[in-house]
Order: sequence, then structure tokens, then C-alpha cells
Amino acid sequence: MAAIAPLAEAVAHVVRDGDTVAFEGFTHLIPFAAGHEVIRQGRRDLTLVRMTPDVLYDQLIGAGCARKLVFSWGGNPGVGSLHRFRDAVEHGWPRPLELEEHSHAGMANRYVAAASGLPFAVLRGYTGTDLPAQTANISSVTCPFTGEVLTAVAALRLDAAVVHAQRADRHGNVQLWGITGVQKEAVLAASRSLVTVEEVVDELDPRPGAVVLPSWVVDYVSVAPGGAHPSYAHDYSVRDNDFYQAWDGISRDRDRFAQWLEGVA
Amino acid sequence: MAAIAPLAEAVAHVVRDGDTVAFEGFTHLIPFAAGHEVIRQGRRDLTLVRMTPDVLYDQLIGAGCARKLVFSWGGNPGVGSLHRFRDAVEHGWPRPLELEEHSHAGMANRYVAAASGLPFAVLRGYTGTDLPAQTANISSVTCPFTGEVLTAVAALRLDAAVVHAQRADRHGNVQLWGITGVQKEAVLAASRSLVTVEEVVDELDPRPGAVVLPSWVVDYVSVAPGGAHPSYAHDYSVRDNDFYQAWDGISRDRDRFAQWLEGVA
Amino acid sequence: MSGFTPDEMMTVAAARALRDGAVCFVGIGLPSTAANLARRTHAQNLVLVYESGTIGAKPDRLPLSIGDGVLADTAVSVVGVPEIFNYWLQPGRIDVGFLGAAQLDRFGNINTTVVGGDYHHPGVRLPGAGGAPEIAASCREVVVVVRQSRRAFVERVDFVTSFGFGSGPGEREALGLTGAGPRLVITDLGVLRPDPRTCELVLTQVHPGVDPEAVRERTGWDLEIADDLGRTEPPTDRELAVLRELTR
Amino acid sequence: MSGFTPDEMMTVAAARALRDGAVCFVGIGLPSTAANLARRTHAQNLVLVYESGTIGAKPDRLPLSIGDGVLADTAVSVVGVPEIFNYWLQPGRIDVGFLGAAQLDRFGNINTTVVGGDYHHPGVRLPGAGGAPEIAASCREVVVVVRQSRRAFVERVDFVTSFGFGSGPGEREALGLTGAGPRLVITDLGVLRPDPRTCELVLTQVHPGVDPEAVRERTGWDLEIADDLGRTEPPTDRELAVLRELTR
Repeated sequence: MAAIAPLAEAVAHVVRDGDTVAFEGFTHLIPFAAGHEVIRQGRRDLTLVRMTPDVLYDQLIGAGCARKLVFSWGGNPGVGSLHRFRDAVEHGWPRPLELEEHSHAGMANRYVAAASGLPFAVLRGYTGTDLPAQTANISSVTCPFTGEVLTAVAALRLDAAVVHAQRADRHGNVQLWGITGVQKEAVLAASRSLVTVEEVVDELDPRPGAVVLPSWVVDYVSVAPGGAHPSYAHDYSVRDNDFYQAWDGISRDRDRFAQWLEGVA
Repeated sequence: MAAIAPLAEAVAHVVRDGDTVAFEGFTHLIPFAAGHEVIRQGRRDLTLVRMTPDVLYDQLIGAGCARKLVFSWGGNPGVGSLHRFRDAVEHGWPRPLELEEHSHAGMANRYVAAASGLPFAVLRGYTGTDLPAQTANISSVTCPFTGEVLTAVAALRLDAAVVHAQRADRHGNVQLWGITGVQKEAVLAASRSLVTVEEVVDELDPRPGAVVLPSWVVDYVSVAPGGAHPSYAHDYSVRDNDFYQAWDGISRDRDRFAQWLEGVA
Repeated sequence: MSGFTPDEMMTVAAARALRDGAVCFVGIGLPSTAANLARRTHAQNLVLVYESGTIGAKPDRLPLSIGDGVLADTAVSVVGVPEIFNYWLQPGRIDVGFLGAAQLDRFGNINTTVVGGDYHHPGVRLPGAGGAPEIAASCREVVVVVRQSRRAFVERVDFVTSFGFGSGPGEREALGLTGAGPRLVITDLGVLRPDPRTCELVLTQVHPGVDPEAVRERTGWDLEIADDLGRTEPPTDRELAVLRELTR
Repeated sequence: MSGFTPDEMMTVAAARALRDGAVCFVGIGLPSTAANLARRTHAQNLVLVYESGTIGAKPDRLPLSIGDGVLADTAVSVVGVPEIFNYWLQPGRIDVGFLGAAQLDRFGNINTTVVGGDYHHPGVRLPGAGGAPEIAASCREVVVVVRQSRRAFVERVDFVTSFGFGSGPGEREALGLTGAGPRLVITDLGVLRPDPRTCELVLTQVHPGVDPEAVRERTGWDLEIADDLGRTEPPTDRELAVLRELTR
């Protein structure tokens, strides 16, 4: 049964120094509020995991929370580069960032394997690319029926998963809809989980396209209205594209970034 | 793009003698009308595939359409045995029925592999049971990362898939909801597909829990109101439990079955 | 207290085996009746998961099939069949798996495939495996509900559809199975539990009015009776009333 | 006809490459603009699939990100990210994959990972693979849209993020790739196509007013020019009007 708790308390329980942690979301429902709380609590040595690390990950990396990034596409969607990410990779600032890099199909299947309690997943992927040479978590497997050689990726088990959703009920059942990404898989792949929500309601009336996470696979629910800003929560808010544009300028410059960081703490 | 065509025409195009064909559904949305049309058209040598072959499969087997059954649970849900199925297996009447038998988890993953364009799927399944000894389509595979040995099942490619759904739009996009089973996987695993629907509507307004099959992965849509009877179509009809009870008596006796069969033709 | 039937006692005993808050993978028939009885009596927060893909269903009447519409209408979440097995059952998220059996042997192995003859020429062809092999493998523990008879309780099942303890201790572990296997076998006469050392099913409890020797007579192997044999509390008025309301 | 920019010509040329009724896997940016232009002009039944899980989206404005809410609101179906790759892209159900590139080489290989230095100490760290490696592998054919420059059009990419033709003929087949690979490379100057014998990209078409020699100058290898070099029809009034309405 999920506990409904204040954000600071929930983050303190769920995200610990050295954790492998995903703040998942595919442009939609990015858990910014929870990520900022992680920055405030000064977490260190995190292995950050996400298919599409975007501005939130730029912030966590710039704030020095991360030791390693496991990802498949790291950019500011529709804008360009992540400058804090690039500064960490290209110049080791504020600290070096180890990378483990995949394709979306590979990452998605790694989550699926972990959510399924399997040590690996099979796909047709990475063929002919230089990606497998850079990580031990891509290998091959032979079909026992046809002899065909396919790609295998290692399951991506998480210590912690943090996602944002539209709503929870008072029992801690969570409901999200719109573009639902890999949030379910991330939560099911994690030992500990936190879902921030726009609101807690008496009853989760059914919504088209909704994914529901039963309370018994979620550890904490925290109410954080607008907690996905500058990302959005379908039917609750719209994406603040201006902020994503503005981030390009803020993040290009270490001083301007430091100033922004002060505003978070 | 799916063609919207009369049932007899669509069945003639989609289901051919010797085909490996699934009429899928998990108690809900069983495509009885389409199955009866297959009986009327006198199809022979079918390899019938389904996780839960029930009364419709008893009818197809009793009518002599099937050469082989690939399945994981064959019974009259909530009632008891399938007597035509048992008569075929135990006494070869009206013709012998070859069996290939799996667990639900194995069958579901075989469909998933086929829908995913993979030759096999990995699962934790069948362990310690006598099932793997009876089919070549269960094997093992070693995780290239951990060395753990897991179960592998061969992809279940279909020549044809037939399912029933609540609605389609005029473009042939199909929408079904309630218990959605493995219908999507069956259609995606098949070279040819037919969906019978309760009705064709102008617009598929979104429904909670709905699975939508885009028109471009469906070959034929046929309007068959009540086409799931005695099964049901969520929000359109209720399950005719009395018929399932009555089937026990009809199917126990070859003559009574023959009489029933005359009513179909 | 009015009288009750052996089947009612069996269902009540099965319901009592479910603790409040547990997540239970339920088959249709007796397991479903017992789980729904538990949810209406001592275990209001019992989570029912059906293999048709309904998670957290709260049916207001007994579903008549595994795919009854009332399960989808009242569920917290409805998912596809591949997902229910891969994301929910397989990783060991389910506390209790509830199974029936056509044959059950002294080591808790279950047969629902064929009886008599050989596999290709069976005396009786049963429905087959369904979800049972993986329920038996992956749930934290398994409860079997089955009427006691010499035909059902056999020395060795004709076909292992679902693995219990194989031929004895250590086999589950050797096969890499993470679930504990059958913890309880609840019948219309009493309750059997595996001996922790031998893994053999032992009669540990009899229902009211049942002679332990009668249980041995309806068991196809030399059934051991526990020294501290317990006696099941009869159904309470409330249990019976709720059960009869459910099944009428 | 009013004037048009090279980028407008590129987008119009890319839109024209999409036949009506095709199923197209679309990335954000130029590919999305081109696909939405096509859907509003000659290809009203073009099916747009975005890697965020939206199938058959019909956005009434240009989505600003791959996960824009307008995609979910207007889609025929919204599925999870694992499903979009496993059930829809991987089995070869997609006709056309639309890709961009930071670097592209003479054999159509694409780099969106690192430029300069080595992998661990790159000169420039790019966003990475995203969905591109499997789009390049599994779509029936691939269209690349990229501005032409010596920096982008290189002899050999620094890192193969997405496989084109490797080092030449036969390599895709040897790797078991079922898709045909890059069929068209559309730039702001013209169109390149792989030579069917050598798999090397050849300039087959220039946009209005473009000197083929200027294309060679903005290519980092010794670009071959087709004997029967074509010339792109300029954008029609309608194409330009729709494009400008889309992007304003």
C-alpha cells in the first residue's frame, strides 16, 4: 500500500545516495518537482536512468548529483543541446559523468525485462552500429528454434523510480493518461517508487488511455500540483515551451546556471 | 486499409483450408458468428489456435474442421468438459485431433513474439512440468549476462486471426474494450485478419480501457451484431450462461450435436 | 448455528487462509468463491487478480467465468493477458496463488491434463494447464482447494501440469523456483500441509465432525496424520450467511 | 510565385517523398514538418507514427515535441513506448522512416552520438541514438533529411549510430536487416540516392537554382553526380502556403 506523504519526506525515503534511479517520462509528465527536491536534499553519486534525459537531468547533472547517466537520447526537445550534460561529458564539470548509452528500443526492452522479472530481453536492435562496443549490457542470443542470432539487452533494475501522474485515490492507486511512455515499466522495475500527482481524489473514474498503477506496487504518493512544470500533465496543464527555450540560455553559462540553482535551494 | 465486407465474403478471403487460425478471446468477445461461417463454408484441416478454446472450438472440432489444436486450456468455462473436444481426442471422432499444449503464459508469450517479429520469447515457465516433453516449441535459452537458464517458446505465427470487437469506424479502425485478452497480439501475429463488429460508427470516441487496431493492420471488417453470442460484448450484450450450460447436454451426445450442426448450415 | 455442507466448510476454510491485504491470483470456481468470501468478511483489502487481466476487481456478485464483465467493471486496472503473466505474476508480485486440481499427489504436484492411458491416448482428457504452471511456480505461496477422494489424491500424478515439490525436498530450489510452493491443501474434509523436512503432504487439521481415519480412506497414499492434529472452527453465522448470499 | 528558402524547398521535397496511404515513423523537427505538410497536401491518408506511442496522429498544428499532447489527442491509438518499438516498428510494419543526422557518410550511415575526439573524450557530444538505430534497420525504407555541408556530409561518420549501407553492397543483407535502408537523402540543395550497385550516395536531383558543383563543394567526399541529373519542381503556391501556415 502506498503511503501518501509530503514530497520532502517521500523523496528522502525513496532516493538515496548512490542509487540507480529513473525519473521517467516521455516529454509528458516529467517529475520536475521531485527532481528539484533531490537537488535540495543534496543527493550524490546517483546513476541517473532515463530514455530521454532532458532539462531536469541537465539540472541534476549540473547540480552535481550524478555519477553516471544511462540513456538513449539526451537533448532539449525541440531546442537543441543539454549544455550542463555536455559540459559534464566534454569538460568533466562539475564532475565527470560516466555514460551508458542505448537506443530507445534497447532501453524500453531493458525496462520491460526488469518489470517482467527476467534478466534480459530479446530484440532486433543496434545492428551494425557502434553502440554495442561501448557497453557490456548489449549482447547477443541465439534462437533455440531457428538458430537466428538476435540482440540481447540486460534487464535494467532500478533502486528507485520517480514518476509524475495526474491523480491518485486515497488508497494510493495512481492514474495517468495521455502519452504514458515507460512509466509503468520503470515503477515495476524499481525496488522503491514515488509518484507525484496533481491531486488526490476520492474516486479514479476511468479515463480513456489511462495507465493505472495499483497502490500495492507504489511506495509513496506525494501531492505536487504543477509538479511536472515546465513539462505538462495532460488535461491539467500545457507544456511551457518558453521555459525550454529559456533553458538554452541559462544552461549555456555556468554562472547563470549557478544562479538558477540558488533559486531551487 | 481494412475492407468492410459481408461476413461470408470476408471469411472466404481470410480463412482457408489448412490454415493455422486463431479465433481469439478470453471468455469475452468470442467470434462465434465468424466461426459458424467457417463451419458453413466447410473449411478443413485447420490448425485451430487459442489460449482458451471453449464452446466455439468444440463446435468447430465436432464439425470436422480441425486437424490440430494449439491451446492452453480447453473447457466449458464454469460448466465442465468440452465433449466434442474430448470425443476427438479420446476416440478420434469425427477425426483424430492432434494437440499442442502450453500454459497460458507460454501461449501469451508465443503470440507476443510473433506480434513483435521475433522467432521466440523468453519466460519463466513450465518449470518442472511434463509439458515441455510433449512439444518441440518449448525449449531453453541461457541469459548472456547472468548465465541463468530460462524457458524459450517459439513464436506463434498465424495464417489468419479472427476476433470480435464492439465497433469499427468507416475507415476500418477497430475498437474493443472490457477484457481485451490477446486479441491485439493475435491480429498482429497473423498474415490475414478479420474483425467482426457489433456496429460501424462514424467516429470512435475514446473509451476507457479500449484497445484500438488501426485499419492498416486489419484486412476485413464485417458487421455481425450479436456475433459473439453466447459470449458477450461488453456494453452491448451479456453472456448467455444458459447456453453454456445447455451446451453440456447438446455436446455430450453425437446425435444431438449433429442436430445442432444442421441448424448452423 | 445451522448446519453446513462439507463444500461450505471447505470454502470457508479457504477464505480464512487469505490474510487481509494479500494479493491473490484467483481461478474461477471454488478459489474465486473463497476469495470473494474473504473479501466480504475478514479481508476487505484483499487484492484479487484474475488471469483475464483484471487487477483489484471488487465484484458485487460472483463472476461466472474468468472473463466476466463484472471483473473489468470493478477492477482498479484491466490489462492484456500477456501483461498479467509477464509484469504481474512472473516477477513474484503475487502473495497467494489459488489452484484447483483433478489429481494431486503426496508432494503437492498437480495434474489437470490427462488421466489414465498415455498422453497421446488418454483415458480422460482434462482441460489442461491454463495459468496454473506459472501460478504454482511464481506466487509467494500456493493454496490448493480440492475435494478429497482416492481418485484425486494419488501417490503420483499421471502428468505434472503444475509443479509442487516434485519428488521431495530441494527440488524447487534446484529448479530455481522462487515461490514457496503449496503451503496449504484445503479439502472438504480437512487441511493438509507439507512437512517442512520431507515436503510430503500431512493431514494437519480436520473439519468439524470428520474422523481423521476417514480422510486416510479417501487418500490414495498412506497419509500421515500430524501429532498435533487441529480441528477447524466451524463456519460462523456471518461466514455462512455471506457465502450463501454469494452463491445463491 | 513568391520566393522560397532552401529549407522550405527541402521540406517540400521531403513531403513529396511520402506517398498517400504510407505509414510513416516520424521524428520531431524537419521530418515532422514534412510529414504534416504531406498529410495536408497530396497524402491525406498518410499515417503518422511517433515514437512517443501515438499511432495515426492528425495534429491540427505542428507538435513542438515528440510527446506533445496534440499527438495523443488526435491519434487513432496511443500505446506505451515498449509497444511502439516491439509491436509496430520491429516487425517491419512501417513503410517509411524519416531521420535527421548530424553526420552522414557516403554510404548513408548516420552519426548522432559524438563528433571528434574519441567516444569517451568527444569533441562534441550529441544527443545520441533515440529511436534511430531501429528505425534505420526496420522500416521498409528510410528517408534522411539534413542540411548539406562539408561538416555534415563526411567520408566516414565518426560513430555509426544508425546503419545505412555500412561500407557498401551486401552488408545490410549479411546483417539480416530486412528494411531497404536509406532510399533518399533530401537536403537544402538537392536529393541524393544510393547507387544500386555501389550503395554510394549519388546526387540525382538539384533544387531550383542550385549549381551541382556547389553541392559537391558542400560535400565531404568526392560526390558523384548522376548522368541524368534531375531538377526539383519548385514548391507550388499551395505547398508553400500550407507549409507557412504550419510553421508560423
